[in-house]
Amino acid sequence: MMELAYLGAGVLFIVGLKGLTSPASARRGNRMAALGMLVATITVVIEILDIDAEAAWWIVIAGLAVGGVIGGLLALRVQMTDMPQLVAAFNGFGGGASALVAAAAVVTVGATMANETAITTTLSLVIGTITLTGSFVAFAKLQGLVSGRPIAMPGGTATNGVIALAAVLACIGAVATSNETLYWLAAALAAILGITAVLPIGGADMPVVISLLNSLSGIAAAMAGFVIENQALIVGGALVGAAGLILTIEMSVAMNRSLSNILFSGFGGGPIDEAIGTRPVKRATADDAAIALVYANRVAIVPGYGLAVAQAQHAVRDLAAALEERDIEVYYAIHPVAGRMPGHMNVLLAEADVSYDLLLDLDHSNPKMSQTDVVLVVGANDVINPSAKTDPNSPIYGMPILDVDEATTTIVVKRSLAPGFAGIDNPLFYEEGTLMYFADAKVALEETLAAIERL
Amino acid sequence: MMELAYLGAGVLFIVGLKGLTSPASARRGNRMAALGMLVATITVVIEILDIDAEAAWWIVIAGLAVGGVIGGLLALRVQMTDMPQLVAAFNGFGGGASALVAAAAVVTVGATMANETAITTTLSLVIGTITLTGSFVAFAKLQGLVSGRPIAMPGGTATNGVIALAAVLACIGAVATSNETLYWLAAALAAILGITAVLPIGGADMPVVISLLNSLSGIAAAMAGFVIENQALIVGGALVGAAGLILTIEMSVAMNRSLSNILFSGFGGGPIDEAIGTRPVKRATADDAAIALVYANRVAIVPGYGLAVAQAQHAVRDLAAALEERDIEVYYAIHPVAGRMPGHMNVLLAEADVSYDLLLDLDHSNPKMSQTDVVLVVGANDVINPSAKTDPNSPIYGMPILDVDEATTTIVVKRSLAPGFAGIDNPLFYEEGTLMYFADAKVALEETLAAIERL
Amino acid sequence: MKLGIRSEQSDSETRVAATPVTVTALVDLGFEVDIEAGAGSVAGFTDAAYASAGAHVVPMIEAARLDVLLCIGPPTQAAVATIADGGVVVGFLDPGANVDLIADLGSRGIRAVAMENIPRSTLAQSMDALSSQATAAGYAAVLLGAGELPKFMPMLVTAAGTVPPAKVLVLGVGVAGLQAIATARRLGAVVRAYDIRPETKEQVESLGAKFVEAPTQEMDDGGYARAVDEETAARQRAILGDVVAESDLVITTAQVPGRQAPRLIDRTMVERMAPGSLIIDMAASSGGNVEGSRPDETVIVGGVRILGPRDLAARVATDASRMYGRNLLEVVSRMVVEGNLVVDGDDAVIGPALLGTHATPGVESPTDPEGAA
Amino acid sequence: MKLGIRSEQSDSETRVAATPVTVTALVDLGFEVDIEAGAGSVAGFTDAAYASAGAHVVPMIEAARLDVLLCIGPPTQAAVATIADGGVVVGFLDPGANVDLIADLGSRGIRAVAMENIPRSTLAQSMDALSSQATAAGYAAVLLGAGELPKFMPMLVTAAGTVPPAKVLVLGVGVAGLQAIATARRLGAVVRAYDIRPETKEQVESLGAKFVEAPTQEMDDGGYARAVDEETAARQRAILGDVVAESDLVITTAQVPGRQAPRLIDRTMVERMAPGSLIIDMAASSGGNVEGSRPDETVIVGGVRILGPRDLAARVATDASRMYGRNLLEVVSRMVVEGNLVVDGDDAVIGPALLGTHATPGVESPTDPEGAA
Amino acid sequence: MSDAFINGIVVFVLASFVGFEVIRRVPPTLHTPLMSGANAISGITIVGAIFAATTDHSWLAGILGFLAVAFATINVVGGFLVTDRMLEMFKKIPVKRR
Amino acid sequence: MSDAFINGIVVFVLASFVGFEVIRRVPPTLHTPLMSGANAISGITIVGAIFAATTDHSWLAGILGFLAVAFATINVVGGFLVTDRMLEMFKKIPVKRR
Ligand SMILES: NC(=O)c1ccc[n+]([C@@H]2O[C@H](COP(=O)([O-])OP(=O)(O)OC[C@H]3O[C@@H](n4cnc5c(N)ncnc54)[C@H](OP(=O)(O)O)[C@@H]3O)[C@@H](O)[C@H]2O)c1
Ligand SMILES: NC(=O)c1ccc[n+]([C@@H]2O[C@H](COP(=O)([O-])OP(=O)(O)OC[C@H]3O[C@@H](n4cnc5c(N)ncnc54)[C@H](OP(=O)(O)O)[C@@H]3O)[C@@H](O)[C@H]2O)c1
Ligand SMILES: NC(=O)c1ccc[n+]([C@@H]2O[C@H](COP(=O)([O-])OP(=O)(O)OC[C@H]3O[C@@H](n4cnc5c(N)ncnc54)[C@H](O)[C@@H]3O)[C@@H](O)[C@H]2O)c1
Ligand SMILES: NC(=O)c1ccc[n+]([C@@H]2O[C@H](COP(=O)([O-])OP(=O)(O)OC[C@H]3O[C@@H](n4cnc5c(N)ncnc54)[C@H](O)[C@@H]3O)[C@@H](O)[C@H]2O)c1
Repeated sequence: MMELAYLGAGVLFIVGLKGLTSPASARRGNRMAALGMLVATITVVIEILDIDAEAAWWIVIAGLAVGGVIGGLLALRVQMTDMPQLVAAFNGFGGGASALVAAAAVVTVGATMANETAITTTLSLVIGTITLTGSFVAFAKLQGLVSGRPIAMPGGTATNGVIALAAVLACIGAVATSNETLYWLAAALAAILGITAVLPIGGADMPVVISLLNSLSGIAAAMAGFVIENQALIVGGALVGAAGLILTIEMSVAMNRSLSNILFSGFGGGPIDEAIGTRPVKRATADDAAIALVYANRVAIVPGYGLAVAQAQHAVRDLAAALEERDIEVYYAIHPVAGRMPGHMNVLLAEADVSYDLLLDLDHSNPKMSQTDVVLVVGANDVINPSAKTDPNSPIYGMPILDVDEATTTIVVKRSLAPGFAGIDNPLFYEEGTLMYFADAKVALEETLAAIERL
Repeated sequence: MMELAYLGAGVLFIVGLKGLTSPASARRGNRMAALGMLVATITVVIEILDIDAEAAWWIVIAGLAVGGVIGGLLALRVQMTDMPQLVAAFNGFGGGASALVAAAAVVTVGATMANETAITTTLSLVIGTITLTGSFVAFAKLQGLVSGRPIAMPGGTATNGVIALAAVLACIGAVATSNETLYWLAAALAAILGITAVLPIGGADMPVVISLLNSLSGIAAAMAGFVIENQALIVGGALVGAAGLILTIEMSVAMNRSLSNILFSGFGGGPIDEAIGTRPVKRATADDAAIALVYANRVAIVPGYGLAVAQAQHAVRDLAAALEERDIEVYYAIHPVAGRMPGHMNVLLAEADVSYDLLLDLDHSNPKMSQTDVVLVVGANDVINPSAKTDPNSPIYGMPILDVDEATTTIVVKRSLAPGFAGIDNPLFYEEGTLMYFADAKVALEETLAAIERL
Repeated sequence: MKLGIRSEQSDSETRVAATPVTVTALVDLGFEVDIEAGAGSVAGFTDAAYASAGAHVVPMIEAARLDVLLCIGPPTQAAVATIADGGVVVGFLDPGANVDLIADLGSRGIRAVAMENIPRSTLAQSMDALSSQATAAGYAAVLLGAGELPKFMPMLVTAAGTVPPAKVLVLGVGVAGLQAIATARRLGAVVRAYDIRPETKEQVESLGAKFVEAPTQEMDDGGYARAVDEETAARQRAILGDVVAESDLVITTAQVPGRQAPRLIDRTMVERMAPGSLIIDMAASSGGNVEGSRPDETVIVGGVRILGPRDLAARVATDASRMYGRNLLEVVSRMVVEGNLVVDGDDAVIGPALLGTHATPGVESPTDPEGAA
Repeated sequence: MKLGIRSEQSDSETRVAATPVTVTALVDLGFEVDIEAGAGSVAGFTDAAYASAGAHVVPMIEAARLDVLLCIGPPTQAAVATIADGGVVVGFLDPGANVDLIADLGSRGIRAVAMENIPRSTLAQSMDALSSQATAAGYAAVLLGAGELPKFMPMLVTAAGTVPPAKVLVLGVGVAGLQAIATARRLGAVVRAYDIRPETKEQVESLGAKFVEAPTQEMDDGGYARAVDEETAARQRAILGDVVAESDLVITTAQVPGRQAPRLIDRTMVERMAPGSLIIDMAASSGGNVEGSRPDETVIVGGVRILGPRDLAARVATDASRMYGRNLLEVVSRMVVEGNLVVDGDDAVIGPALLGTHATPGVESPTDPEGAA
Repeated sequence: MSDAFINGIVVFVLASFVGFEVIRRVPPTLHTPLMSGANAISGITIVGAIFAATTDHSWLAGILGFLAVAFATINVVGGFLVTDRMLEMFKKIPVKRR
Repeated sequence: MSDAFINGIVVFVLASFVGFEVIRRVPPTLHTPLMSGANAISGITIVGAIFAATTDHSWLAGILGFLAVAFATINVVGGFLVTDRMLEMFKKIPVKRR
């Protein structure tokens, strides 16, 4: 019957994980998975209830207490912005635990294991160890303990290849000879590999790496499941292994990178931000824009010449309609000189049948900006350039602008960081609350709409 | 190692089933599943190779030969239009096979079975039998051997409830007492239930019923797997059981019906067709329209007054753009008196920025109709009414119309079968090649676009 | 068979009853076509074009020559003279106002087909010249109004301030009214409209304009509006008053067949409008929808200009002629049976339009003396 | 400080240099505002409105009374007389054509701010009256053209045949040209356009129109077009010839500052157009883009009418006045420092527009004798 | 409960999850082929049928076994073939967006 | 190979399929919480750790066991908590279309 309890835990993991894939159910999903974990833990405790060694009990209790307190404190104390590295650290502990389970098996029954068990033990040990060290390097990079920039390894990928090969040989040896030392050698090589494989990867790519390591820690857990012949571990581990892999691939797709490119090319400059010109900007994808818009209460659309060039008037109207259907207030903030002729935006938006009531000119839109959650700038540039207010040397100093920086988030859709009519750079693009969505305006709006419909 | 071969078969089933969910991979998917079946069959043959009873061998060979020939002939000979009933029949055979496996177990080891095996045996027997009889009733209805109209049962749902209850009691008895007769009683009741449950359901709803019976036959197979302790059956059976259930629900959603409504309300008139007024029409959903459009090479859009009323000009443009992106030729066929004023369609389509080049008047569009795959009629009625050509008594006799019936498929979007300006019925709606999509034009076009993007 | 088109060019008339395209079709039908020189000049159709379409371009059509005369307005004495006895004349004949003319034609055995009496049935749509010319008139009314209005029609947000959109009100939503709504909407104005027939609400909204919720009542069997009793009219004016007052441009098109046009706007309503505003009363010549409007004149009341243009369709002479010519062509085609002219008083379309035979349907037309031209 | 607006109403001038809204703002700036009775009547602004905005409505402004005179065109003798010595006049002064006037003003110490010389910089956009009036003119040109054209602008599929859309060609895609394109597109015409400056291609396309691929060349530093050598001009005409020939309506707006307007269409090109077509030459008064065009006259060449309207902006008097009044208000505001009138020749915006001080920038304006009004 | 039985349950549950997850948003035109293909897969009971036909050698079991094998084979062979025929029409693959 | 091992493989394969199928088209904002939640699930190795800590009573195994339990617990407790915190922001549920 214990097995059925474990199965129940596995089902809760599956349902929980599924819940985590959609905003509406994510929190519930996480809690269901946690419940599954509780079920599994209670079950194992019941299973070992009949063990008489009191020392063993104290070890378990101490482990639970120490781990619980540390994990709990870390989780509750950490700043929102530091969460990614914390996840990395937790992941390292998980991988470490699986490696330790395997190590304990080596220590106790290492010499007598059946071949198949020896294989899974080695896999658990090695994969768990890679996860452990790799995750902590990722943690160190994100936390700033190690430079976020890619750190070139002497010999590069080749060195890692050699280490990996050596580890594989040690594993084969361990399985074949049941020699304990070879197990430890394999573990040591794995530890090094974890470090050397992650160090050359840039900080910006760390989330993808952590996701991959997460998948590995799942596999390690599944292997540990084979070692102790427990299906909860196999189910949970395999689940995370597979889901983590898919997630990793999705994340690299979202960054427009291939996974191998991320892992083996030492890319990715500063943490999170990515530089196009000399200064870093925050980039956004259609999905980022979609999430930001859908969770807003009030959205301002700022059209500019780029909207006209892209002939995106119908696309912008469709996007606005989709937001309005979701009870989000949308208005258009029309700058007096947006475009290239007086009334340029009007003629386009009238063509798209946007109601006049939604068109606010400068005097009416600026007071609303600070109560606006998201400003979606579509191919405008000069008319939202804050240097008109702040830089007396700017050629546009003194021109009234739309104060989009007063809104919570500004998403700017344009194809590049190229300047507009006035030929000057726009400091807004580099500001904290600004997301740059580099694409043709029509394409970007259509893709954002598609992403919204997908949510 | 046999188990791993079965696992391989299971994996092929999974991958094959996944392939079947998308047009591009469906055929490959089906073939992979068939390969899985081959793997499983070869494996079982290898497993029993060491059996020495020659008679048993002949039984197997005879069974395979007879079944293969019958199944093959039926599958290859049947008319495209008769396929649904054939699937029903095949499904019945599958369910029957599972029931027979269980029956064989009852005959041979019935008295000595462990409780758990007894339960699964009963389930396999009963569910398999329901599938068998239910499927053949469905077959008979679709084939016209029995009337497609709902056949009311004396006592209705209540009768079925009583039979079901009796079957359950017989099952419990069988498990509890291991009395062979009770097994056969349960089977007999199940056979009756299969008939009485399906008879009251209308022909139009048969596809949903067959899908549900398909799900049941999967469960029966899985139960049979428990009986003979074979994981290939459990995997394959459970897979089909679950997938079939989801599919059943999807199908009822696509019909805008709830499953329970279909099963328990005796709805659904003639086969496939559904009547709104007195005469039957073929209904289409957004997904049907999407598939038809996406697989076309040339599409004509015929706008009418309903497009104007729904203010669907932007939606139609967006839909056309999505088709053009897929290299489908789209043109608009504008009837001289479409709408309620001269040029009514022009003003709307100009607002939506539809290029004038795509607007063909009567003289230019009619010659193209016969080379057009799909005509999408959006809120037009009188201007496509063939009685203007065929019925000298019609008030519109003599008015030139758009010959949309010359195209392969015509999809008409309007809210109901209500007449247009001229106040007369439109025979086109009841024609063979016409699909009626009942909805507000704007809603329908938007949903069709969404369905296209999903494909 | 001989068919002729005279030049009807005048200050207000710029159209022509046939275009080179319809002439070609008429020739194909078997007609010998005479057209007076310069007949299409203002509408943009040259004599050369007519000639190469197969017409004889003549300085003046000879007397008593024609089997068929196509015209726009009622024919003059001179024009009638060109028709042979027993011939046919087709055009807007305004029979109510031209009793003498009709009698004269009748006395000479000339059959008169009045385009305004062609039924508005589905079948006859291609011959419905009232509709085709009302289309042109509705369009022209808005262009006239927008040109005269000292304001922009669309909204413009500019560095020199925001220009608000013009408010346009269309009263009477028949063919002309609908076209006026569509045209004003194209120009970016905020358009409201009203008609007494309830089904026009949906039609107005189908053009993206707003319907003014004043009283409506069902139409007569012919699909035309009925006259309104005084109480309803008063309620109408009460509700319309406020809407008129805040409009920049008002275009009225309301007509009730065979009666005076309904009075929709009275002087006090006009006086509530802002100076500089504009009213175009398309019904001015049939009594006027607006108090004080006069046909073809501009009346100024408290800074508000009231225009009463006639012949608005003539402002888009080329396309109006194309459509009218096409209408006439369809009518004439219907009267040609196997190369002979047959004016059938029983015909569902021609019958009702045939003057003088209303009471005596079925008068067989004397067979045409000449064969195919 | 005293500021005045005279009535400049004439047959062709319907605008006014201030609106009730700008008068209120001027009063708030500290001006005592005089306005002549009836100054805004044609533009739709009543004397009563001005009065309640805080202006003194006077029959005629007294002589030598004003510190600031706001005008549209160059002031007449009588107008100049109303300005006190050392005062300021702001308006389109056309300095090139009014050397005597400028000298006269200078002799009386009156500072003249020419609106046409306000720089076209980003900063000065709200004072850019050339742009605001060109916007109005471009819009009015299309309405004039559409009203005069005997054809429909949009395409219409009707029971009386399909009406094809009008083909419109816009030559010169500055502010007026862009607005013309937008307006013609709104009406449903098929629009093509051409300008010598290469960046206009994108702008034309951003309005949904087609760019005609004739030769382009880079502009001068001020963002204006440069004159074109004869070889280029010939190539231009060769390519444009075909496009012009098939157009129903051609609107030309090409200007080169300080020079004759470029000749884009010659007589042979006009002759290739279909009779009934129309050309509106918005550059007629500065030499004309079209051979044979004459300011404010209609010239007919082979059935093609060539119009050379001046003062097109005055056709939308209300909104043109609103925008122009707003431009003037912004200029005047810039000259008011702490309640005093300060005409700063060094100012980036006012400086270049201040006549007579170009060569001697930095001339300190004599401090205004009067305090805040 | 026997280990094999419990294992069976685990496998059953997991396979059901796979079945649930694999089917999502199927275009309606594929409903019938999908149903038909899934139906053919449920013919996996052929493995059970062959077992049933061979494990016991009684006369009754023989008949039941023969029928079971024949039925299952009809389902398998007919099912996959007919599905394949239905799917012949899906030859053109729609151009994916961008 | 032992039955248990083979069963393990079957379960592993099926669970992997579930994992692959469950994750499809996740909005990017959920990438981090999902990763974090999945990571917490991989802490299931806590079950193994408890076994490891209790099956053998050697000194070395004890230390390894303790560490394993502690590590796994950190992963489990911290992982679920931090995920929950991240997800606090998803409170408003978008109105679904029609
Ligand atoms: N309204 C008037 O009357 C008038 C007249 C003349 C001049 N101006 C001047 O024009 C400017 C107007 O400001 P604005 O903010 O509207 O325009 P802007 O400052 O010129 O910026 C337009 C931006 O749109 C982007 N863009 C161009 N094509 C695009 C496409 N297909 N998709 C997405 N983005 C595209 C460009 O960036 P990428 O290249 O990176 O995409 C560009 O930076 C002002 O400086 C104003 O003074 C106005
Ligand atoms: N063009 C002209 O100048 C003119 C002038 C006057 C009269 N007419 C006459 O008007 C008719 C025009 O033909 P037509 O085919 O364009 O129109 P129609 O025959 O009047 O049919 C329009 C159809 O649109 C449907 N509809 C209405 N609202 C809709 C919505 N929101 N969404 C979807 N469908 C909607 C209606 O069916 P449901 O109610 O079932 O949705 C109706 O049957 C002709 O009979 C013509 O003679 C034309
Ligand atoms: N069968 C067809 O295909 C076809 C073709 C063209 C027109 N028609 C129909 O013919 C009818 C008349 O069209 P028309 O343009 O010649 O009309 P019209 O010129 O006779 O009248 C114009 C409009 O004025 C309205 N009106 C009359 N009295 C009014 C009042 N007191 N207040 C407000 N509005 C008032 C009428 O309802 C009408 O819409 C319409 O119903 C039209 O749909 C039918
Ligand atoms: N900075 C600003 O915000 C701002 C504001 C308004 C205008 N402007 C710019 O000022 C410039 C002038 O605008 P404008 O409307 O006053 O121009 P304009 O009236 O001087 O000339 C009209 C157009 O004619 C064109 N042209 C001249 N010679 C030509 C030839 N041979 N063939 C074809 N076209 C010819 C010019 O390129 C110009 O576009 C434009 O570049 C405009 O963008 C800038």
